[in-house]
Amino acid sequence: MNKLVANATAAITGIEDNMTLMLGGFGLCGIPENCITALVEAGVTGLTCISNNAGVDDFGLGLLLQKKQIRKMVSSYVGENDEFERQMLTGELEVDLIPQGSLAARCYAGGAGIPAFYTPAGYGTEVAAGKEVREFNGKPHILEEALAADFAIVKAWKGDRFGNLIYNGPARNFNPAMAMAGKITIAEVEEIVEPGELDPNFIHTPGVFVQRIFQGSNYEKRIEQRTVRQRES
Amino acid sequence: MNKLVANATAAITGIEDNMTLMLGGFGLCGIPENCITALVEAGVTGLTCISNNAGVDDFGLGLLLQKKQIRKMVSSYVGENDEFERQMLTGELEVDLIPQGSLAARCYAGGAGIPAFYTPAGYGTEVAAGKEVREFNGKPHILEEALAADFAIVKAWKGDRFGNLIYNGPARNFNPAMAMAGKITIAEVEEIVEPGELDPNFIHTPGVFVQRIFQGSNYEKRIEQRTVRQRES
Amino acid sequence: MLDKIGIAKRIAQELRDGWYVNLGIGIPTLVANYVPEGIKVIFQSENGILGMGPFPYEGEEDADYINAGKQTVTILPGGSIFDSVTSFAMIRGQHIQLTVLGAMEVADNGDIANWKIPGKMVKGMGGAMDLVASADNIVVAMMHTNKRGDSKLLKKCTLPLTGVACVSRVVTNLAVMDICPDGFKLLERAPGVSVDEIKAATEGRLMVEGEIPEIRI
Amino acid sequence: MLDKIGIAKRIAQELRDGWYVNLGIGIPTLVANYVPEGIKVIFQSENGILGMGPFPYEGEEDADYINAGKQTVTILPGGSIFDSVTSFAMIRGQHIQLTVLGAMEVADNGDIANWKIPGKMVKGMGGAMDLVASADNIVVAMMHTNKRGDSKLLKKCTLPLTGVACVSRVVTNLAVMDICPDGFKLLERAPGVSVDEIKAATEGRLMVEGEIPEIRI
Repeated sequence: MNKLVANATAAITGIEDNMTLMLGGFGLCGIPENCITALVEAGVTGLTCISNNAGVDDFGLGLLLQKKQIRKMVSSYVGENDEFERQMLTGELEVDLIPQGSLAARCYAGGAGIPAFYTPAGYGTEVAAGKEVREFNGKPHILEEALAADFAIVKAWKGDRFGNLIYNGPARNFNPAMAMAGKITIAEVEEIVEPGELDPNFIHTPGVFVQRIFQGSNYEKRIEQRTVRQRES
Repeated sequence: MNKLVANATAAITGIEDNMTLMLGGFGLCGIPENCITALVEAGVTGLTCISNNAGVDDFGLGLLLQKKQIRKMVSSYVGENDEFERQMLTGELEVDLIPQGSLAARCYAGGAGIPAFYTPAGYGTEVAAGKEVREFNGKPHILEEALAADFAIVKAWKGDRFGNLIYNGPARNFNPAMAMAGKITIAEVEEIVEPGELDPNFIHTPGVFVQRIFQGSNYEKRIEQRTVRQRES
Repeated sequence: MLDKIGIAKRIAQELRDGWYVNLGIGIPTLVANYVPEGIKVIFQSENGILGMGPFPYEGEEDADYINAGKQTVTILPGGSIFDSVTSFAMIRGQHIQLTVLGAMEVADNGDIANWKIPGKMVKGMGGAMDLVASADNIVVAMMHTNKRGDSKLLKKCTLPLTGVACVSRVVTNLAVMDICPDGFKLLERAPGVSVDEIKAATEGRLMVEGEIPEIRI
Repeated sequence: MLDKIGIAKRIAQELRDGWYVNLGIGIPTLVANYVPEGIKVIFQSENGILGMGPFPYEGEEDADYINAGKQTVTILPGGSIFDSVTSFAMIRGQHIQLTVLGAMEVADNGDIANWKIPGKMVKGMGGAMDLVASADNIVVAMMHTNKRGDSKLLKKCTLPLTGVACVSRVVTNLAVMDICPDGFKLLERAPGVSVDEIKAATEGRLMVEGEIPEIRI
């Protein structure tokens, strides 16, 4: 039982053209920086990327967009990215927009063996087009199906070679649900620790969901909106 | 913002005859001992209790069964209880048996605003009677609906007056899902700590799900199957 | 007439002690600055925070600690962090007592449009559709009219909807209105604004009953 | 003929390095004692444990640390604790590579009955229905016949079903069999047991092809 691999290049072995990937993160927070770089280097194309956002022009998934490696984005919000806008308007890039809560729940459902569920989100909007509508407790809901991915790529704070993960702060976001949903799940972490160092009672992602893990390097952790207050003196 | 109440008697205020309760725990592990005792003292009857198990004759929910306070049990496994068996065979007690995973997921769904979901569990068995069957990915699933409760009563290890909770070991079990699903959720804890003492990054049940909390006392924490090994000497 | 801060201050009067509150981007974010004295509310950020605090002191920013607007933030004592699934379980499960968000249009039946303008770059709905579909108590913060002076309070939304019959109350630069079976019900008018001015700026049905008090902020 | 320990030892040969394994109550629990040398498997207990270890030393029992059989247990380094929802997400989501459980009856199409006997006190299905409905790889540990000598490997189950067409392999005191489109396929026979004895004890369709080796444990 050793899921440890050397680096991002080793971790992404088997990711091929036209596959579907899930990538954790919210904005630029909690994104698998090392694996994104390795995917750029590997040059795989035609990817479908399920990710809440699409990065910015020169960071995060924006790096894959620049190289036109992404055929389709499945996201809830894709602003802050000119190249994205350009490719979408020219039709080079297909975009499937999903309400954020439904996106999270559909990833989770994919990992949890729940093929479909009803949610009120999106009822009466274009999101409901073509979807079954059913009333529960007098309120209309729409049927949403689970999402699946060939590979899920998540970023955690610490992890061990059994694949157990903990996340730091809101960098957790979509990572735990996506970790559950990948046929193969790759975790990059800031620090690899020995099995037993993580308290079993406080593990965010149990190792069963993770197939490969490595310690990343050179995390930039870019901040999109640096907002601060002044110290009262 | 102060959800702290004095004790179990104060915590169960408003629980009336014929209400539906969810009670956390697996076997006798992680059950709300103090609140069960208070319910016995309060003498409320006609209760529907959603709980994975039904206690033993003289502990846990068995105490409520002895006093005939329970009209219906919704559980996955109800062995180890002679009084339960007697009441069930005479028809005094109604029993709804639900696969354990579906029970957990239905409680969670109730708390998460998911009115219904599809699961493969129980397809082709009597559990599926009267339920919609639908194929997803070539496999039949049945539609299960969310469970709701007037009150959820959970047992945690530590908590603060904002209602944040952490559990100890597998005493966690059904407690987090049920905490989400109560119209009013009562948490009894072994230790009340100050807000901020629990690391925000490692809270099992965020306070938003809890309306009342108190520090319990005299926990017996009975063990059903004391299994040990001998030290090699 | 209220400015953006005035709108935020008026909405802050809706807050009640012990409430969990989700504030959208824009004017709603400002509401956090005007919580009434003696009241404690807990702010939720849908990327996974309860107990969101102020911006960090300069030099203490942490890239892992951002809010749903991608701004660096802090967590208050008693706060908690959770994943996106749990965050929207809170929202969908109606555990949040107040949701404040902006809108491009609101219809007099409570429909809201705030995510998409046909022909323009669509950035996505983010968490807005989940919020409006589930929240019990939705207050919209918006300007009463657009830059051309056209009403944004309509009989029927012209833009693609975010949610249906979901808005409880609207606070604009001109007025406070509830959504009722018969349309917008005028509750309060902005200082110096007449009922006739509000009528003129409202395309949807507007019910005016009795004396309409001025907003006090 | 195998005894219960023999059945457990044979099933232990199914284990592969790195597998996550859920063991039911009874004979399946014994499998944990015979994990082959050089192989590391992680045991899941559906009440919320990965990395379940041996029973605690006397005096170190902790009421909060029990397994699905309500026995006091320990957690190994690298293990983790989670709630019931997550536990069954693992099971339903097919993250567990091997499930071993007991049965009252198995049919030659893979149906299994192991939770209810009409007329007797029904204790409930616990997690068995979730396990059998989702697991890819289900090995059943059971006696080939009941106390009266009647076969428990049937054309069709007579008891209420736990799951439909789900069993992969059956290991009994007499034989190892796979479930195939044409029924039970005999793979191995217990030491000292003839193919004819197995045929006589099997009511369901039994396929016997070529030489049938003896079980080695």
